[in-house]
Amino acid sequence: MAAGRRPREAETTYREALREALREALRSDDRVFLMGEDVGRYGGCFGVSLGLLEEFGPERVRDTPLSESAFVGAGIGAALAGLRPIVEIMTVNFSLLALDQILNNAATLLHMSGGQLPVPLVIRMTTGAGRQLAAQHSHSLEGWYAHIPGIRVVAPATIDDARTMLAPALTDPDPVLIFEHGSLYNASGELDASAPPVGLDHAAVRRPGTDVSLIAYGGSLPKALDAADELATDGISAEVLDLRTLRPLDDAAIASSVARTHRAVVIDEAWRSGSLAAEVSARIAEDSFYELDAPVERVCSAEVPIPYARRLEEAALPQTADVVAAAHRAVG
Amino acid sequence: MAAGRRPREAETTYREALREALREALRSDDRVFLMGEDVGRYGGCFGVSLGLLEEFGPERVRDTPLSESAFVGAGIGAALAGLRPIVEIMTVNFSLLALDQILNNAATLLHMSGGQLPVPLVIRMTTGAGRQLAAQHSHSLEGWYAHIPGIRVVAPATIDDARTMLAPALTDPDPVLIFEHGSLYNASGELDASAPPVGLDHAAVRRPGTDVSLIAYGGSLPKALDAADELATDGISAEVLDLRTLRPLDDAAIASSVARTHRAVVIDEAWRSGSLAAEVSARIAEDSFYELDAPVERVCSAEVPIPYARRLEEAALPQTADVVAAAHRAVG
Amino acid sequence: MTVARGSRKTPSASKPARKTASGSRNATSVVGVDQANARHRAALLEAMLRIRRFEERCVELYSAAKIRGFVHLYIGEEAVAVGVSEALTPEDGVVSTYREHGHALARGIPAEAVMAEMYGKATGCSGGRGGSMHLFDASRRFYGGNAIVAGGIPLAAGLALADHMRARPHVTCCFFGDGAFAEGEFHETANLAALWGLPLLLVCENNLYAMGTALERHEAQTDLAMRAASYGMVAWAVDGMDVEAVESAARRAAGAIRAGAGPHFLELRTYRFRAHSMYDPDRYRDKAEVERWKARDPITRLTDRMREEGRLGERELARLEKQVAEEVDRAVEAAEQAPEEPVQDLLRHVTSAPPEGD
Amino acid sequence: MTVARGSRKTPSASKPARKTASGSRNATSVVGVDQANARHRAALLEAMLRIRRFEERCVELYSAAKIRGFVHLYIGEEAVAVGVSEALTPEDGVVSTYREHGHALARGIPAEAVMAEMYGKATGCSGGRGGSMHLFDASRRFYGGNAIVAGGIPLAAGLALADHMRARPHVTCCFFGDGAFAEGEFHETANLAALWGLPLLLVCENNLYAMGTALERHEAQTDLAMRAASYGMVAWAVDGMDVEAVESAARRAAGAIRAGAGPHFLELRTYRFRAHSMYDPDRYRDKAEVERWKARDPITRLTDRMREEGRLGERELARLEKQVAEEVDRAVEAAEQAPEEPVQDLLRHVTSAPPEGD
Ligand SMILES: Cc1ncc(C[n+]2csc(CCOP(=O)(O)OP(=O)(O)O)c2C)c(N)n1
Ligand SMILES: Cc1ncc(C[n+]2csc(CCOP(=O)(O)OP(=O)(O)O)c2C)c(N)n1
Ligand SMILES: [Mg+2]
Ligand SMILES: [Mg+2]
Repeated sequence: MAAGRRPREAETTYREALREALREALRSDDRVFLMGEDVGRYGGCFGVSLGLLEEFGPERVRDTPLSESAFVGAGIGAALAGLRPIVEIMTVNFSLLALDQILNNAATLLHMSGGQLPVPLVIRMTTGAGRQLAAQHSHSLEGWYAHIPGIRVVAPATIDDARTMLAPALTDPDPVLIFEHGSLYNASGELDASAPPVGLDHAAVRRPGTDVSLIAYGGSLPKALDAADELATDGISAEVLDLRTLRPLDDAAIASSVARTHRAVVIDEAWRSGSLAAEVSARIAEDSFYELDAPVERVCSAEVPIPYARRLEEAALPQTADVVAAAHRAVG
Repeated sequence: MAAGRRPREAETTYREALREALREALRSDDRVFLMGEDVGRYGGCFGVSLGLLEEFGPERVRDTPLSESAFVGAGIGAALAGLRPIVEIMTVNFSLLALDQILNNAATLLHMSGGQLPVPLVIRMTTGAGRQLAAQHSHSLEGWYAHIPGIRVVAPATIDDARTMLAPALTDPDPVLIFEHGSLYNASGELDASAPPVGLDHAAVRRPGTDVSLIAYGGSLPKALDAADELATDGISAEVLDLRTLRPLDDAAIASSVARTHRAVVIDEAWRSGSLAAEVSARIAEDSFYELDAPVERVCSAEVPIPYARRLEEAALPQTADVVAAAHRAVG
Repeated sequence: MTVARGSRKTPSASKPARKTASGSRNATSVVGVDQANARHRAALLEAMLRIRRFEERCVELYSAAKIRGFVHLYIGEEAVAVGVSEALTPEDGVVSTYREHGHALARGIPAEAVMAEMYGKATGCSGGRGGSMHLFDASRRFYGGNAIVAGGIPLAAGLALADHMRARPHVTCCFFGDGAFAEGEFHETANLAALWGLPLLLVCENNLYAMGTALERHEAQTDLAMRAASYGMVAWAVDGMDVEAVESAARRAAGAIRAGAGPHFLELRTYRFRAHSMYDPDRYRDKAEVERWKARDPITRLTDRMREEGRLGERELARLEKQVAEEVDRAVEAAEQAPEEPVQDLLRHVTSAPPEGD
Repeated sequence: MTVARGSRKTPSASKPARKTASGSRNATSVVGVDQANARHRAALLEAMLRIRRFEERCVELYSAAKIRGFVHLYIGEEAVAVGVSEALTPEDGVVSTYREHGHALARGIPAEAVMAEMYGKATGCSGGRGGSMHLFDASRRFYGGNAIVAGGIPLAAGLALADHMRARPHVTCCFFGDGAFAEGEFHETANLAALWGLPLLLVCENNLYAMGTALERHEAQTDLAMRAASYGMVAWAVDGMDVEAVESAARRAAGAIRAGAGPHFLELRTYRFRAHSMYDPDRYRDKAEVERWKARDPITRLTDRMREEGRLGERELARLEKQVAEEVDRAVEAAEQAPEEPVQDLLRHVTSAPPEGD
């Protein structure tokens, strides 16, 4: 596309952006196929893959039995054999049943084989709480996955990232896990078709600021942005950093944001203890010790199985007001 | 026992101490039973339960098929129904296959049922690396379990703790996970039968010091103690804190140690990113911000699937020399 | 261990049912078999109606945003919950799925407690923490309400193991779907239960779909009873649209289990009339197929049978409908009025110890 | 889909084996069936001897602390690896367990590369990172070496799926034990493979024990072939101590799979003569039982058969033994001399990108 000519922007949803990315991948590379529970006839439990079965047929948009371990393992095997599987696990909650395959095979085969067996596999799953789905359907376990050497973990939080992160994930010779927060599917906005994709290596400053860094990802990004709006009315200039890639973390981006603001609030929907936010907080305190003017604040979920009742659930999850309060504490 | 009369101390191994604790539990409460792969005829894959089948019979020392999810789930059900199961998962590596049961049932039923369904279950498993068992058999995932609200996670690191932590774990109305580091089974020492058990709530200062806190648990405790010896010859007085309980963490003990030393090194055999050490480091930097004279140091495993080759494995795991070096960095 | 091949036939009732859905026991010598039977059928009908009307109201309440989260309706499958529950005693245990309103109500949990739970109220049977997918009642040994497909099955084996080890003559009944059959946890538990001879009643509600995936697209061998029998346990396929057939099979199985015959497996051939959940646009099923199954509505089937035999008057039916409607009304009203769990109690029940600061 | 009941009989060979263990193909028209057969048997014998002598040396080396970690010997089970591998082409895939020296050697991975791996040397077939439990050779489509029981089974289905989707006429062969049969992953994969008709050869090495737990104490139904057949796949039980019976069954199965008949299951009835691992004091087995099985040693069995038929002279046997011994000697020598992977390469191969600082 000639420079200077800006394509017309279309209003689109996060869901549609994901679907478009899948469609493009299926169209452009016949080694790519999508596999998971109800990705075909049903159209995906959150409607992401609607219409893809009709376009690509049941071999390439492949419904599976309820057998998370088997079909994730099968994805690993198919990747070893030269295909480019995109495996959908309906939600992170069910991914525990496939965790052995992910940790002990997908993440490990390359190293364990002395470099002989790369696993070019993409696994997508929905994560997060906020829709009153109660304790077993509200996990935010991407921090666990980010603990595992050998895989890359990404969390598109914007329409653009939903549209553009799949392609590089498929090009990556190693396993990439994509976490889609359930609250984002209906988010809509303009897809900036001219913007160069940011790739999978870097965090992104979503809003620059000088007084405090709000560090978030996935479903927490909108809350961080809202908090920044609110803080602005209090005269506090908050920078919002979207981590985007949870493993490997973009240390340089984190450090340089903290170097600008000297204060950090990390927002993460996981339970506080042992969260990804703990890692981010620890890194900041370890690497930017002399930059910090206040203790790092973490805004995480309360340490409780997420309850069904609306008000209890709201109280359990990080809210914009909690971010604002934490930022105020940090700024002092 | 009358005060002042000190019982004869016996030299015993960590393995024997665990076995004695199991024997006592099985003898004193007929609701207690032990269940897992090869706990009976084989005597336990690490020999911990040797002889118990003969003493208590196959109903109470119950060999299971290779079905981690089923027998852990069955332990949860049996606990709900009034028994006091001790489920052994051979090693933490296989516990992933039962993680759904642990997270979504054991840890969650009490809350999800509004307090109706406590799960008085004990799960024991071996953890850790260091015996050239390679990538799939060398995990240190206790940090993941310490992320889960609703369960208690403990890691006996001494002969005394091996002997005394089971009883309170069985009294706890909620699930308790006991992690036994594979390198400790043959450790031997004198069992101090007169020492009051420390229970499951508190960390323990294993060696007092003033210059730096070495915070460790499980299989890393011996390394921390060795490091403290070495540091002493360099004129550095290191305090060694044994976390003992990984969830809930003993925040007061951590903070008071750091308040004494103003410097901390956290030792953890898990991969660094997202380790339990990250949580400890983050808490120290958040809660003891104004006490700290230097960034918290973490000594963790390299972020690599643990390799088989001896020298590579040694290089991947935290070693005493690494602890010493980190302490020197902290002390400055 | 006897291995019965899963045949398409329903095992015939070994003797007239003696315990009614309402829980009362009638001595046949006093009131006569016929009358007892009639009363029993009325109770079965009432129990099915209660579930049906309760859930129809749930649909309205969901639209009105009074109920949220995931809600899975049981409409069409009522004969299974009601028939099986008839075979259980209060001392037996029950483990269920996320599609468990029917199981909960048939187990005797009051509609009020269930409705309040769906409202997320403090008076709900899980204190508002569980919602539609997580109904519990320890006093009735109703262990939920599990939203991980097949996740409740190992748990049920453990409940059965405890009874087995304590030589208690109880059955643990575990409901799950055809989709759950493909999960490793089913397999592991089936083997364990058969190996150890556990008093476990595995009740597979084969409604031909796992969400949008038809049975023949998720199971290589669609004769599930046959597959279960291969573990060395007794297994029958039963018409799950006929409450009396279900009851009779469940009684036979429960009786055998109590007598020490080890786990039994029932495949209940049934159908859900509604979509998988409130979010499901139900695109994957043929409308004609749905209609064919609706023609086998278990409630109509029972009322027709009762009418044919002159055992159900329109007046009695109207009375039952009214009674059930009032019950549901009361449940809704109570749920509306009920207090919410205070937010400051958020951390209660995470562990048995009171939360810090209490 | 044909469902063959697992009978105790070995399916008879459909035609004389034509590909020898050494990989050369003899045209029957040129050398005659008898001679080809004799040569083939010698090759089978050699392949089994190689495994046996290799592992015997491993025992010594373990005592000498040259080899560390967990080591699981295959001694006694050689007929399985050798017989099955005969039925495979170089384009086929193989997935194995932690007890895989036999599979690796039978697949043609040089003893040197395997021994170096057990030494943890850079020249090992996994660059020293895997050890005994994790042998790999991508060039031979040997996908390991999996130490999570049943963990390799889903992977094998995926390899087969890729061939299926690409219409490549290959078989993926997956070895696993009787203990793995109880794991959920076996069940999930068996269903998936049968449902999708994948070109998968499931080879269950039923050595009657999962570590210290005897088959009848971990499986409710000990007829594993029958259980596998219940998924709707062809399944046979085969004498796993008879290399020719194994080969013939594997050939038949592989042929059918290549012809599109979907997954096949072989239950190989075999026995390990040694303890589960180097740490196992082997307290759970009756010595007499071990002796009974040793009397069926697959190597003795084949040599006896060859001798009876006058097809094996003592000279030839000595020659084979010498050749194998030298091969093992060379492997040990090479492993001793081989360089270690440099410690500064620790972080290589964690991802495909070079580690930071490179
Ligand atoms: C382990 C797991 N995987 C996926 C899901 C999402 N899910 C919920 S219900 C369902 C279908 C289950 O079908 P079936 O077992 O037949 O029960 P039914 O809904 O038909 O009653 C699926 C896929 C889940 N809850 N748990
Ligand atoms: C999931 C899992 N559980 C437990 C173990 C420990 N373990 C290693 S081998 C083994 C026995 C396996 O028996 P089987 O499948 O029959 O194979 P065999 O060793 O007899 O060849 C066990 C329990 C493991 N490696 N993985
Ligand atoms: Mg169903
Ligand atoms: Mg075995």
